[in-house]
Amino acid sequence: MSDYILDMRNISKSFAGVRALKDVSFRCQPGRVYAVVGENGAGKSTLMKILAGAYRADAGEIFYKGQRRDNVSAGEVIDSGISIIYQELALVKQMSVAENIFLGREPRHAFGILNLQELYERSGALLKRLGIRLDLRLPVSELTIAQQQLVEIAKALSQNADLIVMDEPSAILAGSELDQLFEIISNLVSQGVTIIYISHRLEEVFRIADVVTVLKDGELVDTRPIDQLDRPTLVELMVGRPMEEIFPRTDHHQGDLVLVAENISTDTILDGVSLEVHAGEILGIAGMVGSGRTELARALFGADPLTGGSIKLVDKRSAKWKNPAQAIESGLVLVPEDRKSHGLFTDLTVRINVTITILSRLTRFGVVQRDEESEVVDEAKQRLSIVMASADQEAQYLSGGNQQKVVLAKWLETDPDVVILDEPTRGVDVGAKFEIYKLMRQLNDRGIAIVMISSELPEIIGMSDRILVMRDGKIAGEVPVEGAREADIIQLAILGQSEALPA
Amino acid sequence: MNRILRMTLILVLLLTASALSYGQDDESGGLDFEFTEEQIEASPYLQSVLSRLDEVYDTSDFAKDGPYRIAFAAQGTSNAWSALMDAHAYWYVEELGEDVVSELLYGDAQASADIQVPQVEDLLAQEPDALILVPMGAAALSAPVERAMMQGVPVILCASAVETNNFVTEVGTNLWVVGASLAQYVVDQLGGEGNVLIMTGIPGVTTSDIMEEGADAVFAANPGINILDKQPGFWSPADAKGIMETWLVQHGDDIDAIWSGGAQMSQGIISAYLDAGMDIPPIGGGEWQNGFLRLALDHEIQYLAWQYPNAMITLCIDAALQVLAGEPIPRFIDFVGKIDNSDPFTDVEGADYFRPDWSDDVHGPITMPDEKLAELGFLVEE
Amino acid sequence: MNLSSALFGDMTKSRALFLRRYGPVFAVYGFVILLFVIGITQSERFFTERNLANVVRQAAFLGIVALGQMLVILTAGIDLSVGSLVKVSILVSAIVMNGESDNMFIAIVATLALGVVVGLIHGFLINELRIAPFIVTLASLVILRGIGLSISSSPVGKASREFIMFYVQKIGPAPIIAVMFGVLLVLTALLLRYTVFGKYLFAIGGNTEVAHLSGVPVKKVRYGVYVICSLTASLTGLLWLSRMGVGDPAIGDGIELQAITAVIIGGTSLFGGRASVLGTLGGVLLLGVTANLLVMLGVNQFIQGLVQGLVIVAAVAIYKQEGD
Amino acid sequence: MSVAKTVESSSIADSWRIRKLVVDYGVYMALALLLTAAAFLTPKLFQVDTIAIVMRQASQLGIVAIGQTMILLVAGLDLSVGGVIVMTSVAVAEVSNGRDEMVLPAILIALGLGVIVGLGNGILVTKRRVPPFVATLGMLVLVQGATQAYTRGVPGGFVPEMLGMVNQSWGFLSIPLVLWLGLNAAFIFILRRTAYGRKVYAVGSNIEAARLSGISVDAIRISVYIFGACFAVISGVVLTGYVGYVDRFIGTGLELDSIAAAVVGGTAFVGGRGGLLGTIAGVLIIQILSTMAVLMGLDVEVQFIIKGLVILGAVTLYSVARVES
Repeated sequence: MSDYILDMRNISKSFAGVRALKDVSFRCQPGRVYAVVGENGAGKSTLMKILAGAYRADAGEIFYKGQRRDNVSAGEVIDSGISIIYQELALVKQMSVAENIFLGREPRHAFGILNLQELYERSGALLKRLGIRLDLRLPVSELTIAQQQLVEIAKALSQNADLIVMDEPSAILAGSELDQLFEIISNLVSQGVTIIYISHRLEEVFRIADVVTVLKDGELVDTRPIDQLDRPTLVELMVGRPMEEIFPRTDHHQGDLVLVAENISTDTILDGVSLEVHAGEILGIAGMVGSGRTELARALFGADPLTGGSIKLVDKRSAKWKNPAQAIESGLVLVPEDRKSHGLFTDLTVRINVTITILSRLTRFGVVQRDEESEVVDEAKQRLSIVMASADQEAQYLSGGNQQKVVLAKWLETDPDVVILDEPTRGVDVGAKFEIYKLMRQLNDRGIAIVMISSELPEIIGMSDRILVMRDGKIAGEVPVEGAREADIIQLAILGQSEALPA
Repeated sequence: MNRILRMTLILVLLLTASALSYGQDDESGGLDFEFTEEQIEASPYLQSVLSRLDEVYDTSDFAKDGPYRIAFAAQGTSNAWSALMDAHAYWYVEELGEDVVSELLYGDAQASADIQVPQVEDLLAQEPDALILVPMGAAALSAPVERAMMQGVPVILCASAVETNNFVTEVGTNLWVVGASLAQYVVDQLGGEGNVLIMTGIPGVTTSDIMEEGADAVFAANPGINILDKQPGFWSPADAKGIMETWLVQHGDDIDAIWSGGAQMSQGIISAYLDAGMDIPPIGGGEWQNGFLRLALDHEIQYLAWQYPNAMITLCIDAALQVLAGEPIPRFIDFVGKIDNSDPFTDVEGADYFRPDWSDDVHGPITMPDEKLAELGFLVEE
Repeated sequence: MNLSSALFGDMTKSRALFLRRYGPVFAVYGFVILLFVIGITQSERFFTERNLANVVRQAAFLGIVALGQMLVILTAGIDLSVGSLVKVSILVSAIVMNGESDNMFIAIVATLALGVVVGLIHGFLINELRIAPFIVTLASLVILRGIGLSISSSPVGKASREFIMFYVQKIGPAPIIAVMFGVLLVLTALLLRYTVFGKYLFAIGGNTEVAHLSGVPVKKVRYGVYVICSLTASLTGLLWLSRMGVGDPAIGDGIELQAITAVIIGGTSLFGGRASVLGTLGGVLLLGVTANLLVMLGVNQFIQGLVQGLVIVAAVAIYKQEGD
Repeated sequence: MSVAKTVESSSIADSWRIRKLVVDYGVYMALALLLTAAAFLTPKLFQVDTIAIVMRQASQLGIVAIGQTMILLVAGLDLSVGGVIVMTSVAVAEVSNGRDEMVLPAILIALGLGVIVGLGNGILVTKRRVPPFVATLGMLVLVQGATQAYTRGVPGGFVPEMLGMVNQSWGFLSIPLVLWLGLNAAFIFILRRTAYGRKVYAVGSNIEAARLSGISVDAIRISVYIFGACFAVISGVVLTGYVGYVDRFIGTGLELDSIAAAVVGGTAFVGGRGGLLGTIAGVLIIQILSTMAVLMGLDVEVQFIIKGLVILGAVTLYSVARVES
C-alpha cells in the first residue's frame, strides 16, 4: 500500500475534560530518525502512549505496516515490533538486568518454565552488541541511571523492534553517554530500524533527526525534513514566537561569600567536597550522572546526613542545619531534580502547594490566615505567570509547565539566600526554559546565590558564573567560564584532569 | 497374700462407696426437668448426656502410680471466668501436693479453636498422664481428643463437650436443661402468656447453641408465648446493650420478659433499660457474676441465674486422679451439688451470693481461700 | 581508553547486596535457632521426634496459607479473606463428604473449586473495578464469614475414615502433611525462580505500570495469584477437616493475620516486588516454635500473650523495610 | 466548527464533572438513599429516641474513626485500636476503683498509655519502616498481652458511676454525640485551616516532596498515630461508661469498622485524599445499617453479608469515578 511503516491519522484524545491531542497525524518510513518536538503539554507523550497501546484514542486511525489496528494491548504492540523507551525508565528495579531485558517475552520451555540458559545467553549477546559490560544477574536497582537506560535500549533491541520510540532519552544522559547513545541509534538506523526521537534539546534534533514533527497544544504544527529547518525557525514553530536569545546575560558582580562547604562527605558517594558560593552568582556544577551532583545537592540541603565536614552560611541567618526544615529556616532551599515526584503534591490545591514551605509565617497560633495566604498565592501567580483557574484547583489539573512553576514558587516563597537547582530545565520546553533562565537572573539581581546542577553543557556554559566539575563524589576541577568549551568539561568529568583530549 | 487380699477389699469398698455416692448425686444434683420423648429425640446432645449419666467408664487401662503429670488445655487468660478457672487449677494442684500431681502442663488457647488444636498436640507431645480439656470447638477438638485416647492419655472434658464419644468423662452440666430452665422461668413469670425477647451468646459456640436449643424447645411448648425477636449478643455487654436499645424503641412496653444466655449480656440489657428509664421485666438468664449481682440488687431485678462455676476444674482434676487410680467413673459428672453454692438461684436469694469485696468480674462460686484471691489481685479494697 | 569502566566502575557491590537481601532471613533463622537452643536446654521433651513432628505439621497448616499470601503480597496485594475462606471450606468439604469415602473425591474437588471461584471474584474486583486488594478482601472476609454462619453455626458433616487417617500418616519420620508442605514450598520456590508466571509476580509487584507496558498480562497474572492464594486457603480447609474429622465453624478466624505476620517476618515486602520462600518458612517456624515453647516450658499463663507480642514486634522491627 | 468543538468538549467535561460529583458527594447521596429506604422499611428509625440511640452508638465508632481517618490520610493504618480500648477500660476501672473523683486522673493515665502505644506504632512505622498493617497488628498483640499480664485475667476495680452520664440523652443530644461532633469540628478545622493539617495532607500526598519542603515527616506521622491511639482511648472511656463494666470484648471489630467508615466516606487508602466529613457519613451509614438490621430482625449472617457488600459498593463507586482522573 504505502512505504510508511507507521501511519497515525487524525488522532484525538482528552483526559478529564482536558484536550490532550486534537486531529494529529503522524507517519514514518523505515530506516529513518523522526524527531517529535514541542513544548511541555504539546501532546508528544500522549501520542506515543496511544501508539504503545497504553491509552486509547478517542478518535482517529492507526495503520502499522499497512494494517489497521484498533484497541491493541501493550503486549500486542510489542509483539508487532514497536518498542518504546519511556522517559520514566520502564524497568522493574527489583528484577535482574537479564530479566528486565526479556520482561514480557521470556524465552521459555513448555508449561511456562523459563529457559534461563537462553535468557542469559541472549541478553549477554545484546549487551555485547551495545558494547557494555554488566552483571546480568544484578538487580537493576543497583545500576546507575545511565546503565539503566542502556538496559532499556537492550530491551528494545531484544524485541527485534522495527520501530523504537525514545521519549527524551537524553534528559538523563550527559556528554559521552550521549555520544554512545547516538552511535547506537545510527547503528540501528543503518539496520533499517525506524527511530522516533522525542526531545527538548534542539542540538540533538539537528544532530540525528531526518524529519522533524512539531506539536503545540495538542495540535500538529508542521512536519518538515531537517534540511528545511534551522534553529530559529524550529524554535519559532515550537514556541509560536521568535526567540533571539536563549541565555539571558546581564552584567552582574559577584557579591559577598554566603555559603561555605568544607570537606563534606556522606555515606552515599560524596568524598571530601569543598565549595564556596557568593551572593548574586550562579555556580554551575557539571558531571556525569552518578558523579555525586545530586548527592551534593541533598547533602548541602541537609536531606542526607553528613559523615564528615561542615557547611555554613556566612551571613546573619547563619545556622547549622541537620534536616531540610532547618536548612529552609537558615535560608537555603533545594529545588529537586524530579519535580513531579519530589516536589509537587498533585492531590492538593495550588494554594497548599505554594504555601507549604512558609506555613509558620502565615499562621497565627497554628491557624492559617486566609487573607495573607491568598495574597501570597496571588503574588506568586503574577510573578511566575502561573496559569490556573483558581488557587483551589488541584495541582494535578495544571499543565506540566505550570506545575513546574508552582514547585518553583513554593521554594522561592521562603525568601532564600541560596537556591540549589537540580536540573532546572530537565523536561522543560524551550519557551519555559527561557522563562526559567530569566527568573534565575532576576534572583541573582536580588542578591540570591544559585547553585545549578545540570547535564546540559550549553546551559552550564551559558548560565554559570563559575563552573565546577564533579567526578566520583569529588570536585574534579573548576573550568573558567570565559571561553569554556564543552570538551573541557567532559574531559574533567570523565578523566578527572584538564589536559586536552588526544586527537 | 494377705496384703493383696486387703488391697482388693479396700478397692471393692471404695468402688461401692463411689458408685453409691454418684447414685445419690444423680438424684439431688442437676435441675429437675421433665423431658418429652420428642425433645430427647430431636436433640443429639440430650441423648448423649442422658445416656452418659448412667454409663460408667472402665479406667483400669489408665491406672498407674503417681505422682502424675497432668495436662490442662485451658481457655486461657482471655476472660475473668477462665482466668479464675486457671487460678483454681493451680491452687488445687498445690493443695494436693507434689506427690499427687508433680506437674501441671498448661496451654492457653486464647479462647480460639485455631490455637487450641495445635496446642493440644504440643501438650500430648509431652506425654502427660492425663489431659483435661476445656474445648473451644466441639468438632475442632474431636480428633485431637480421639488421638489422645489412642495414645493412651485419658481425656477429661471440662465445661463443654466435643463431637466424638471417645473420651473418658465430661464435667459440666446439662446445658440444654439450663436453657430450658431459664425459659421455663420466663414462662412461669408470665403465667404462660406474653411477649419474649431472646438474646443468645455467640452463634457457633456449643454452649450458646445448646442453651438456645433448650430454650426454643420450652417456648415452642408454650403457645401463649410470643417471641418478638432473637439476636446474638456475642456475650458482650456492649453489643447486648446496643441491641437492647434498639429493641426498646421497637417493642417498648410490649416486652414482657427476656431470655438471656449470659450475665454479661444481662448487664447490657439492664443498662439499656436504666438509660431508657423503663421498668425492667423479668430476665431468664444471669449468673453468679459479681457485677451482674450488684446491678440486679441495686435495681431490684427479677431474674433466674444459672451457674457455671469455674471451680468445676477441681472436679476435673479429681476425675483425672480417679481415672489414673484405675477407678471406674461415670461418663458425665454434673457439678451441681458437688460444688457448694452452684445451684441456680433467683433474685430472692441473690443478696446472699453478692460479695462486696470481689471485683465486678469475679464469677462465683470460688472454692479457693480468700487469701489466694487477694494474692492474685482479684479482691477489691473497699 | 576504557569508556565503560569509567562509566560503570567496578562490580564489587555483590557482597553488600547479598547481605542486604538475605540479612533479614539470617536474622529470622538466628531467632529460630535461638528458640531451638532454649527448647533443647530447657525441656527434655522439646527435641523429640514426636514434638518436632508436631512443630512441622503445625508449620504446614500456617505455612500453606502463608505461601499463598506471600505470592499475593509479592504483587503488592494482600488477602485478608483467607481465614473466612478456610472456615467456609471446612464446612463445604465436611458437608459434601458426609463421612463417605465415595464422596471424598467430589468433596475435594468442590472445595478447591470454591477456592478458585473466590479467587476469581477477588481478581475481578481488583482488576476490573480497580478496588484496592485490602478493601476487596476485607469485604470478602466479612461476607464469607456471613456465608459460613448461614451454612451452619454448629459442627456439621463428617470426614471419611481415610480422610481422617491422612492426618496421622507419615512418610518415614515425617508427617505426610509436613511433606506436602515441603513439596509446596519447593514448588513455590521453583515457581518464583524458574517460571514466567513467577517472574511476572515480581514484575507486577515491582512496578505494575512497567510490567503492563512490557507486555506482561497483568490482569491474567493477578487472577492467577488470587486464585492460588484462595486455593491454599481451601486446601488448608481440607487439612483442617482431616485434623478434626467434623466440619467446625469455630475454626478460621484470624488465620490471615498470622499468615501475613509470618510472611512479613520472613522479609517479604508489603510494598511488593520482593519475596523469599525461605524467609516465609522462617517466619512460620518462628511463630510456630514460639507457641510450642510457651507450652513446653510452661511459661506463666499471664505473660504468654505479652511474650508473643514482643516476639512479633521484635521480629518485624529487626530490619528496615525498603520503600515508603 | 467552533460550535461543534464546544459541544464536544462540554460533554466530556460533563462526564468528568459527574464523576467528580460522585467522588465528592457520593457518600452523602448514599446516606440520603439509605435514609429514604429506611423511611419505608423501618420508620421507627426516625423517632427521637431511635435517633438518640443511633447517634450515641455512632459516636463510639465515630470517635475512633476520626483517628483512623487521619492515619489513613498519611497512608497509614491502625489495627491496634481494639487493644487500646480494652486497655483503657481496664485502666479506668483499676485506677478509679469506682470513685467518681478519680475519673479524671484515670482518664489522664489512660491517655498517657495511649500516647505510648501511638508512639510505639509511629516509631515502628517511621524509624523502622515496618508497614503500618504489621506494625499496628504487632502492637495489638503486645497491648493485649500486656493488659492480660497486668490484670492476670481479672480486671480489678469498678467503673465509676459518674461515667454513666454518657448514657443520658437530652432529645437526641447526648454527651458522646456532643463529644463526637465537637472533636470532628475541632479536627476538621485543624486539618483544613492549620499548618499541622496542611502538613498531614502533604505527607499523605507526597512524602518525599513533603520531606524536601522542610516538613518533619516522621514527626507528623508519629503524631497522627498518637492521635489515633488517643481517640481510641476517648472512645474506650465512652464505651466503658456505656457498658458500665470492664469487658474484654469491648471495642472488638472497631478497627475494621473504622477503616470501613473512612473508606466508605471517601478517604483514599493511599493517603492524601478525603477527610472527616466523609467519614461522618461513613460512620452513620454503618451504624444505621446495623440498627436497621436489628429493627428488621435480620439474621446476623445476613448482616455480615450486607456490610461487606456496602463496603464493596461504595469503593467500587469511587474507583469507577476516579478512573483516568
